[in-house]
Amino acid sequence: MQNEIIFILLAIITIVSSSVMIYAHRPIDSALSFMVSLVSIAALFALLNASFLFIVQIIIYAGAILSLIIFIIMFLNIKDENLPDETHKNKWLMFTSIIILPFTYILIDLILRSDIQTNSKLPENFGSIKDVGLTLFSKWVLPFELVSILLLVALIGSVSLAKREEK
Amino acid sequence: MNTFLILLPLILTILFSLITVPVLVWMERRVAALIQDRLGPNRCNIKGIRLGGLVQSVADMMKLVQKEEFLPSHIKNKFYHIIAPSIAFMSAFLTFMVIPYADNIKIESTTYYMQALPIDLGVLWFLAFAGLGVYGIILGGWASHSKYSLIGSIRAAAQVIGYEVAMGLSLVSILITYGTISLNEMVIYQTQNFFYIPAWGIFIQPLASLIFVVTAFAETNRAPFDAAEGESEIVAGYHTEYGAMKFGLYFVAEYIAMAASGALIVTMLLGGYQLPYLNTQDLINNFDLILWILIILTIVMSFLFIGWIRSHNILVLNGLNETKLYTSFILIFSTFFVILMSYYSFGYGGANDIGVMILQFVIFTLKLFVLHFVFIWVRWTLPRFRYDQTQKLGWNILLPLSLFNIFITAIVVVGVNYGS
Amino acid sequence: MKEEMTLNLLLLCPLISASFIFLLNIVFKNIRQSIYSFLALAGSGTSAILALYVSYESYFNHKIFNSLLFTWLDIGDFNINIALKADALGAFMVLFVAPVSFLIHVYAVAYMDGDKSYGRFFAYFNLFIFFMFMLVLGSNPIIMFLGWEGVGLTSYALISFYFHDIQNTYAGNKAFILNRIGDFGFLSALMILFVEVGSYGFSFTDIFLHINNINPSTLDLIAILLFVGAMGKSAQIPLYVWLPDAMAGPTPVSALIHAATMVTAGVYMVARFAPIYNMSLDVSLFISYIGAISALFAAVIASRQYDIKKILAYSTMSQLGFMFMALGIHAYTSALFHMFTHAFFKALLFMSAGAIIVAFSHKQDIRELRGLRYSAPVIFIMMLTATITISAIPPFSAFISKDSIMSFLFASGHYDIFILAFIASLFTAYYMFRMIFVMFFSNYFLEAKKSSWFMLYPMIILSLFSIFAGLLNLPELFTGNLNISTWLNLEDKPLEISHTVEIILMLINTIAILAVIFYTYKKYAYTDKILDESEVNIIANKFYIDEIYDYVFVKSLKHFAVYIDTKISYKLIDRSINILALSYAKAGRLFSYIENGNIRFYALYMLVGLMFGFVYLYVLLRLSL
Amino acid sequence: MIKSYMILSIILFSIGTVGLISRRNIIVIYMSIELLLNAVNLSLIAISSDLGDSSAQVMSLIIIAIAASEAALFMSLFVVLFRNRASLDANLFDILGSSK
Amino acid sequence: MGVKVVKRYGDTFKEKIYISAIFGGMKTTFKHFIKNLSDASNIHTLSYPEELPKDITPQYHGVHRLTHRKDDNSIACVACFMCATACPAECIEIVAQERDDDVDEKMPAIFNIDLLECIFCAYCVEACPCDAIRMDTGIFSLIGNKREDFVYNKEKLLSLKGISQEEYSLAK
Repeated sequence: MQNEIIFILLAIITIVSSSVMIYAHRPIDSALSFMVSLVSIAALFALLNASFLFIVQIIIYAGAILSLIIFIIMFLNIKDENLPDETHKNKWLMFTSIIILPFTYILIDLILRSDIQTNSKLPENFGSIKDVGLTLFSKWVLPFELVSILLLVALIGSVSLAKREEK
Repeated sequence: MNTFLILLPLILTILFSLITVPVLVWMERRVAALIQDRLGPNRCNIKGIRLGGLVQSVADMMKLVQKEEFLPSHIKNKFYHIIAPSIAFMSAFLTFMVIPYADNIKIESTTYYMQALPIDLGVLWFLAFAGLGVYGIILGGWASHSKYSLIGSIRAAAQVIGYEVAMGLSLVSILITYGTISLNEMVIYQTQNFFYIPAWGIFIQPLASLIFVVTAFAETNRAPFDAAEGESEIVAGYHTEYGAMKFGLYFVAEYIAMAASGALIVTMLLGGYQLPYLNTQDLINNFDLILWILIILTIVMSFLFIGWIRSHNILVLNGLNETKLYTSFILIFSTFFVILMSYYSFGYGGANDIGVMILQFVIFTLKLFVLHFVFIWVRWTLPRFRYDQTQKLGWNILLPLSLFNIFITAIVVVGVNYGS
Repeated sequence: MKEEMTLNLLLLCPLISASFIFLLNIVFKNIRQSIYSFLALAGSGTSAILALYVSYESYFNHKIFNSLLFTWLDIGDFNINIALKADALGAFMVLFVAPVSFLIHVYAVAYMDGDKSYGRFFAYFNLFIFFMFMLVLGSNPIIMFLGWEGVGLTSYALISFYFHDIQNTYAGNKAFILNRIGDFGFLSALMILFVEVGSYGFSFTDIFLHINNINPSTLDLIAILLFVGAMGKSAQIPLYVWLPDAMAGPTPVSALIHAATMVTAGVYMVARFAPIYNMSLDVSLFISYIGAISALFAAVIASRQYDIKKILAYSTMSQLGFMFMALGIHAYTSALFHMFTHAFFKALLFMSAGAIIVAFSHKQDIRELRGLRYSAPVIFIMMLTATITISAIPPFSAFISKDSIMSFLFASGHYDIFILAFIASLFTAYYMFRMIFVMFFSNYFLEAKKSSWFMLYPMIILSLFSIFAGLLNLPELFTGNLNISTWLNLEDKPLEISHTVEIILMLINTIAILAVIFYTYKKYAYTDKILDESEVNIIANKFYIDEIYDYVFVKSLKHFAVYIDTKISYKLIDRSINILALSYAKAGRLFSYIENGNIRFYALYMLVGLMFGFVYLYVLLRLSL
Repeated sequence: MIKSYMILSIILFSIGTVGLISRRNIIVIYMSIELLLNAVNLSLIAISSDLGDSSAQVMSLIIIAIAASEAALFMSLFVVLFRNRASLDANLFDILGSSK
Repeated sequence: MGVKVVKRYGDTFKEKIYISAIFGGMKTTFKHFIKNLSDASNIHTLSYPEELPKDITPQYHGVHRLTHRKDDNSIACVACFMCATACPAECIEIVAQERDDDVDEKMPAIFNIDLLECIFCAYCVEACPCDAIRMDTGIFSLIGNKREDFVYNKEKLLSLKGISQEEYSLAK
């Protein structure tokens, strides 16, 4: 019961902050509401016993990626005239929401109809760093290595992109 | 009792993060004064009781709380401006949640954890919330809408982001050595001996310890890495436009962050709540002996303290006689404790576990304050790094060094494991 | 030492030394030659010792060395291992490949002394040995093919070693391209083989176990394509033209690659695939004929050549022809044994030729190199030994091996091949002694530089080998016990010939060869008759084969290509593509209103499409429920 | 319980899609993409904790790592684009290559 | 012109890693700390309200005062506006008035100094031709509850005493 209440609270926070994120005009508002939704998603992870993913979500998403975004927003010193002129924003949002509605409806309907049984027996240490680490380094070594290469490539790529061209 | 034991770490966390701040401010001022051949604040008193100037900090806090709240009129993002210090404060506060103050105690087959959040994430939690703390600074500086604030906050953000990398990597080598990320298990690991040297992190991982301590200084924006508030160039950095309790929150947050870093350093590198050569079980088994040693030590220390204060109290104020008051206080206290402890040690109490817990907590606090002293000592010794030097040190020196250290550590650990 | 380690080391020693030499060569500019020499000799010497150990174990204890390096491909049930295997055949191959290459290394240390690309030479050399071992020791055709390509590559590098002369580069190109044609055959054969029996695994043992599943005509195709590969590598008609030109490389290269090791790869390959050839008899006979024609053809050409190295090159081709003859009639042991002895005496011949070239200031034409007997007596003895050996005069080693081939040829009943071989062997004696008599038996005297002992020691060792190596496989006739045959234990056709006939054959052979030598002596010794020979003769011009090739293949193809390019390609293909492109451009302009470059719009289109699909599927699903 | 997590994930995904398509601010577009990834992560972890198998957690860990590298690239792209056009309007960035 | 090559310091490895220098500095500060902690009597601090500074001389820029004439003890100022002109902070306000006691022609009717604006530069003292304004009162602490308390008028200024022997204006 306790879990359900927490879940509902977190779900409401997540949905509301995500909606604010896509609605807000200034990027800083978007970024901060996105941070709220990221943290509440992290809390949802914790609710699902995935404690390692919870902390990773906070460290990487909320701590690194979002702070990078905010850093960039500050760094670029975006003024109001630099923002795009979005006079038809509300129309667009309405239009896209109408298009996306059947998708949402159908998926929710399918999930409600499906007979997924809830499995309450979780193995010990589930979601702990050791468990996830063992899975990562036994079954998923290749993706792990590939991701490390990807990170390296992204690093080099971003450095070379952001470098000013020499005249 | 049980509820109290469960709530105790939480209470301790609050104590550590809030009550230590005035003490730290006092320490900072007095130590700075003594280092610079001054006396420091010693005048503020309540009926002649000055507690060595500690009352001054309380008075400062009172002043900050009572000050008029105002917002500079040019600030557009009022919400962010107000919320930024609280974010800094909250994240600094939350970092304290995983520090173990004492070993887990077992009473009637129930284990009580002396951590506010008994999760095995340990260090990662610290990293996560140390990272979130940047938001407060970034947001505050940005929302202040002032050049100095913006420069200060960008400096702080870049510095924290840069040093977090080196910190994480130096942590990795420490974690490889300990083989765990749970802080309590790290402390237990450090009770081992290593060629008659206690296996503290600072002895078995000297390079990583050095890097970690340096990055901890930088993460908390303490001197010599306080370019974010370099008053010679940018007035006061990110909190230039702040006043009253909003400034107070930043101020407190900085000290809490320092306290949290210190607690982490104590836990990871200085053996945590443990005494060298004595693990928890030894302490529990020989509690009587230790208790008597402690009582004797306490009494001796009290007399020394009284002697010192007699010769040292230069300025005499009106009101109560401080020396007499302290003396009588200490006498009453010692008598009470002698009675209480002899009651225990003669086998009436038998709550050795709790006694050891309290002892370990005291040890932890002592170590923490020694470390705080080091923080302050460093601040009043070293000049501030220039901003580019800060970045260069972080990226060009500490990062490669910590990578190198990981390499060495991995080789050694694999070698040792292979050998055994 | 464990057996895997032995084999791996045997393979990797040359590679390691090659890489070290490469590194040193790249990194340091001025480095002492002795370091390179030490590295090169250490690499090849270690592998030579290991090779001797391997063959010793294989010979006396019938031990088969195996080594699984790693699994290269692992797809479902099918996997290809990078594995090495030294069975009797492999051990036999390394028995002569490794020591001979070591000796040639020692020789090359002296030969290449003072060369400016000293390091590069030895790097290539060791790399070549590595690939050769890979070829010989591979446990499945794929590794063998890798080694095969590798020796081709390194031989290209070595032939055009003095690449500042464009002629040498052309020679290298020629070798490389002709080898590619052969390799294409080999590769196609492997592909077909893979399609047919690859599902059972692809090591040699697996292939030979399941060879009966292939239908005979496909097997014939495989056999012939494999032989195409062998033709290219072993310089048989019609893919032989590269071998004479390959003499452009330094002489140790010729000695190692074009006499002792690489060219024998074809023979080794046919012997390795013996089960296949045992089943397709027609192809075997074809091989035999090709071998016979090549042997005779090369011998005839060699009799009118003047360049020492060219003569030796043609003689190599001729000897390889002998081997293929034997292979064609399923006398594998004889072929391999001839290859064994051939490695020694041909290496010796090349080394003597090299020694002469060095001693007489890089002259190669025998008409200029006359009267060397007193100025270079050691070389003379060496060369004479080798020549007597190659001419199959008893009791030198080649006599035994060649005689075994002749006996088999006679016994197989293909008298036409036998006669061709007989004539070829007479020609062999003729051209070899022609060279000897012209160079050493004359009234002239040429001043010689002193040869380095580093050159002479390996030659002396090799001369001993070429005299006595025959003892290893003495036929029953001379109370021998055919040691090599029993060791290799290949699926030879049994020799059905009486001892009397065998003795008669030998006598006829020997007497005929002695007669030819006497005739040659009369003709060339102490005379200047060599100078009278005309150079416009069809034989002297190698039957114009190079020119014919050039005309038939290169020129005609070029004309055809030019025709297609100017006439057909322009009108038909370019025009039609232009029209197509134009219509695309028109259509593109239409679509560019939708495709406005904004990723949001693309996402929107995707979303709309996805939505229709979703709704459609959902309706279908609900209807079916 | 797992169904509600899935439904939440679907709703977040839809919100992300709406933001991705209907906004013109590239920073918001980028954050919408991140929201999509988060929605997927949420459902992955819900399933993982339902099945008691940590493979899905590893998957989302890898997704987070990919998101991090994506963030680095996006940030440098923002810097370059903003430097060239002085705007965050996604509609302006409709040509490949530089404007020169 | 000769070139003098100065040896650069800080190039050795020991100096470059800074650690020894850092610990050297920390040793110094720690020595001070211990010395002062164990014996505070050597610290030269003033317990200010009880102890007052003893080194105030006439040269000290304290609060201003206006001097009297030696002859008749009247105001020495002649309202020449020199001080007000020289004042960089423009804190002196003078209104002149004719003097009817035949001692001189003019005197100030109002002479106000706003000490909140004053920067204690003593330019007015330099500028004064008749030594009428001085800053030798030695008053270094100003206390007031209102802003008006810091505006010193003529009477207040005249009433202040200097700490030097020369009480009167030295001008002739």
